[in-house]
Amino acid sequence: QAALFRYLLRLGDSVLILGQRTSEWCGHAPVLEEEMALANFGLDLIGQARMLLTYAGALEGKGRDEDTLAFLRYEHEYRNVTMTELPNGDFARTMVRHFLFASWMVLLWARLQSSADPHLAAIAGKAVKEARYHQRHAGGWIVRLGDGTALSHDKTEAALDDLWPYTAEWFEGDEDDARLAQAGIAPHPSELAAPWRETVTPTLAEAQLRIPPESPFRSHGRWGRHSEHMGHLLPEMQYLQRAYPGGKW
Amino acid sequence: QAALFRYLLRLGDSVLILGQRTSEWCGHAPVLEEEMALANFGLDLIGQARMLLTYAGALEGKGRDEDTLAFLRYEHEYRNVTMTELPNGDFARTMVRHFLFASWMVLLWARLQSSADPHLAAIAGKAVKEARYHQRHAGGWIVRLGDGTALSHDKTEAALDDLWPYTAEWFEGDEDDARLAQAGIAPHPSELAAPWRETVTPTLAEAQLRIPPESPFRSHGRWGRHSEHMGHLLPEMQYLQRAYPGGKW
Amino acid sequence: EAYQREFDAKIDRGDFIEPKDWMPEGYRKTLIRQISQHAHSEVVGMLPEGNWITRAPTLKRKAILLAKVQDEGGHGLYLYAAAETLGVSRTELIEALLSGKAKYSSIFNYPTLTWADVGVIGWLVDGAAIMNQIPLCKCSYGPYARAMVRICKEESFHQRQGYESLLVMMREGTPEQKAMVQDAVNRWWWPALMMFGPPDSESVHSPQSMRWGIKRVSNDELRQKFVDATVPQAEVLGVTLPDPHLKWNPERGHYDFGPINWKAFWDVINGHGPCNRDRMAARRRAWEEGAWVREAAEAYAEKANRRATTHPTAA
Amino acid sequence: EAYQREFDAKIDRGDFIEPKDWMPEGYRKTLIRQISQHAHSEVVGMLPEGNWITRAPTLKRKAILLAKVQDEGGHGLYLYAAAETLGVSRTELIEALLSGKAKYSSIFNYPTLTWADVGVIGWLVDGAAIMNQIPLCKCSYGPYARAMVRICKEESFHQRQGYESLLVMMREGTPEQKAMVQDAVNRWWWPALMMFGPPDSESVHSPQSMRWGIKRVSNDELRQKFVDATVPQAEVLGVTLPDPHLKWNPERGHYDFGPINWKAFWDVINGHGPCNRDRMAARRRAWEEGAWVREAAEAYAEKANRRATTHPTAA
Repeated sequence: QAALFRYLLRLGDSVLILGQRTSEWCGHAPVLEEEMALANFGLDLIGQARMLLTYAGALEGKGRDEDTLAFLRYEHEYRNVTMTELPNGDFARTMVRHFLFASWMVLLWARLQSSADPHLAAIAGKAVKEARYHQRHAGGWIVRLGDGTALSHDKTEAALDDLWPYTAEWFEGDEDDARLAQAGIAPHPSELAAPWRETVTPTLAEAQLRIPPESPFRSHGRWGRHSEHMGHLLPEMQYLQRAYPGGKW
Repeated sequence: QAALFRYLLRLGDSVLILGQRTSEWCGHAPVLEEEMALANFGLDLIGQARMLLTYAGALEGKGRDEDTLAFLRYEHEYRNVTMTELPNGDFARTMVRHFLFASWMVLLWARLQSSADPHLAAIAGKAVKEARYHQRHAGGWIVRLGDGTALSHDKTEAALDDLWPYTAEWFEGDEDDARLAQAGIAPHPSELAAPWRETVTPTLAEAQLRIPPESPFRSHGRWGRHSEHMGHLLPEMQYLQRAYPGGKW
Repeated sequence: EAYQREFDAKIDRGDFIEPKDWMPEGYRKTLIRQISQHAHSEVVGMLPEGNWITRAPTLKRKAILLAKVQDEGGHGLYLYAAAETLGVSRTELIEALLSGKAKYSSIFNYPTLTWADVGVIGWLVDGAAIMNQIPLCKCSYGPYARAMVRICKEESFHQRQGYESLLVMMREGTPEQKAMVQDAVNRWWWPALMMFGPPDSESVHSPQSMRWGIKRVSNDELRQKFVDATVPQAEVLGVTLPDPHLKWNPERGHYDFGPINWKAFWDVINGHGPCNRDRMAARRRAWEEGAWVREAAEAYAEKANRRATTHPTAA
Repeated sequence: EAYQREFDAKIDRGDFIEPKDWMPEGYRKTLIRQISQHAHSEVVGMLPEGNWITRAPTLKRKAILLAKVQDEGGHGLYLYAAAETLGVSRTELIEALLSGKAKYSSIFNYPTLTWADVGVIGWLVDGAAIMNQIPLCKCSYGPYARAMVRICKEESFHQRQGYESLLVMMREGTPEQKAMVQDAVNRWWWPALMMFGPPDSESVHSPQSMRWGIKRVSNDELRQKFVDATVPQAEVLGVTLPDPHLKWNPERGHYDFGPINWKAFWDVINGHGPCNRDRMAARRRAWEEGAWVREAAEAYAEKANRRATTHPTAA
């Protein structure tokens, strides 16, 4: 199904790009324990990307494997949600992003565990545990930072203000989503909007953070229309594959 | 002459890479007049790069033009002096770099105006005027910042400490330099060491800046052994050429 | 009073109002708003284009783009200077921009996603800007009109270079390059049409601006002129403009075109476009991170001043 | 006194000294220096490798590298914990590193210029580190020895993965890839040999460290073992080690190798290597920019503590 292929790209590219951003923290974290936590997040996300993109390539049946898909597409062919490609910013911004994203993925993976597509369900079974850990770890930091010092609070509130508008994209559906929902392969994205809101609200409240108001802003990464940030991320990620075509690694 | 080809790359790559770094300032300068000054520097440097690389490609006689050379070599084939590839840092660092580099280039271009190679001499005739302007403009800023506020002084002193060790590379010579000096094509780099020191010292003194002590540190960009910074600059610069092979622009 | 009559007479005669002339407060304020908004646009406009300098695909294109943003900086300087003749400082104007009070052309709230966007901006955005600006060369306020003459000349050059780069890609480029150009056109066409502002029926400032000789031609008229000029250019390029309703109307003698999504227009004006927050954040960061530089320059100037007054023979 | 005799006896018997045991001040200080230096090396060592994660050429390699730096972080944690058993805090140790008082393995002052450097670091640098560390598994200080056992196991895995990535490039790769590997070997070989420290004749700390059971094998012995083990590996890979004097000596039963440039070694130790300043600047920046995070965590912990004591039934 072309719709499932695009859906796998949406998930696979999202975790790929977020994994890529996360790995930029290496060597720059505030404490050694967080160096390891962030490397661990990156490893989990890249692992999920590998499973999803490998499956997507197999489904497409044109001989593209995980690396052909990860490294050799043009920007408009990536379907990651825009939030994943934004620069890391500071530690608060990084943790806010991981918390919001992982909270969504926990719900999504949990639903996908009962996908009519057994392969996707199997991937979900693995990924949901990892997403839960990310949500817990990042959520712990949100609270510490939101309810820490005035400075950490301000940084975390600013991060939430900046990132929140990018979440609306996650819960919109198109024809693909209607078809996949009908086939029992994936839940319609809109079904997760309220549960996600319920999931994140207590932690944000505990962190003394104000939930930003709704906004007409919409990002469109999952349809291949990205932000200006994607165009700087991809050259670095793709460079060796493009500079050494046919290379074996 | 292979030595002249390598020499043209040393000059051409240096101005290319410095032009590339300078153009990163676009949209981020402290005042509008400096936006324009930095864009102007970038334009001059890229213009010099075009002349030098075009000549180098013609001399090599293998069909490589300015763009093949600028965009399709591997890192170890670039011969820019290492200082040019370092990140811009803050405005002080940027201006210190431009001052130190332009002061060297003024002396070098002035000597190259009487090169036995008429093409190189012609390029030098154009470039020396531009380098003088860069030296003057950047020198003005060094003084303003070095003798401005305590904060600006500290930033400028720190920049000078960081960048100074990278200048030693400029005045070392190898077999190529010996041959080119003998042929009257280019001065031996070591001949410019003392004049350069004399040129920069008054401005640095007026700026209340302490000249850093000599150090055993040596950079080796002109021999193709760069810093870790080059590996991040090139993917961005080369991306479109590598991602759209055969493209016409 | 007498001043007002003289002012009105100048406008009616088509004479310029100069900085030293008396002018109604509303006229002065409107011009400050419009000129500074124009200046802010030049400055903010350096961001979407500056985004591609480091990735320009050839040295020639890199140089062209550097020259373009340098020109835009110069335009900003002329315009801030023109605004300053009306009794406001550049710092005040910049602070109004950074606080969100002052606006800039909404077209710069869209992202440049591919290299083709750079050429399309030259073709369509500079094209629309020129169409907006040519009438301003006859604007009643002298400094603004003269700035517009210089700016239009340079911007025509930029528009041709942008168009030329698209022509190269469409005529000699690979299929991927052609697709890139078409995709950029698809994304920039409607925002370019919105550059002429809301329909005349809804345009708040227009009537008074017309009376004052600041605005000479209506939004809809300029928009129509732009469409009429651009459709043939698109045909030469071989790109399709993303409007199924676009069609030559022999009775009107103009191209008919489809409805503009005004809700999207107002969303972007009101801060919810793709890049509004990023643009403002970038400008604020540049200004704040540059504070120590400006302070140093001031401190140095004071020191130099004091030295000059205490040691008048020193350099 | 009696404590000293008991201590010496333990050393001679090959028993472990544990945190609760008495130990000479010199022994304690030497171990703090050595263990913390080892910890700092793991942390600083994440920089040259971390430099290539975003540019790893395949997802598998990206994952392997992420896992490697994660392990290195873990090694740092074990080692800081081992050092803390000797009565020093991690913060003190980090501040010693950032002030320049404490050292880290000088091998990390070299830049990773190509992807092949990553594999060569695994092969040669981890290889040399393992050779240095295996004897430390029998170090007299228990916590250090036990940390070494865990670290050696993981580092052996890393070394194999690094070597394997080079094997793929040399056996299946393009000519450009093979050249990349050879170039990386040319740059890392001599620095790897320097990882064993100065020649025995010039090694300041060694005699006392041997007496204390901290050091078990001499620098030159370990260096020779490393060369002997590595030359055949290079032959399998098909790379040339950049030493024209490298040659099997049947009389000695070892490989002869050329003179090491000890001036270059000391220059790097003394801060003048290619990356010394950059490495320290990166670590300082990370620490300083993370201060507000650590302060927030402390502030939150205090608040949570107060809440727990005032409302013992609250969560």
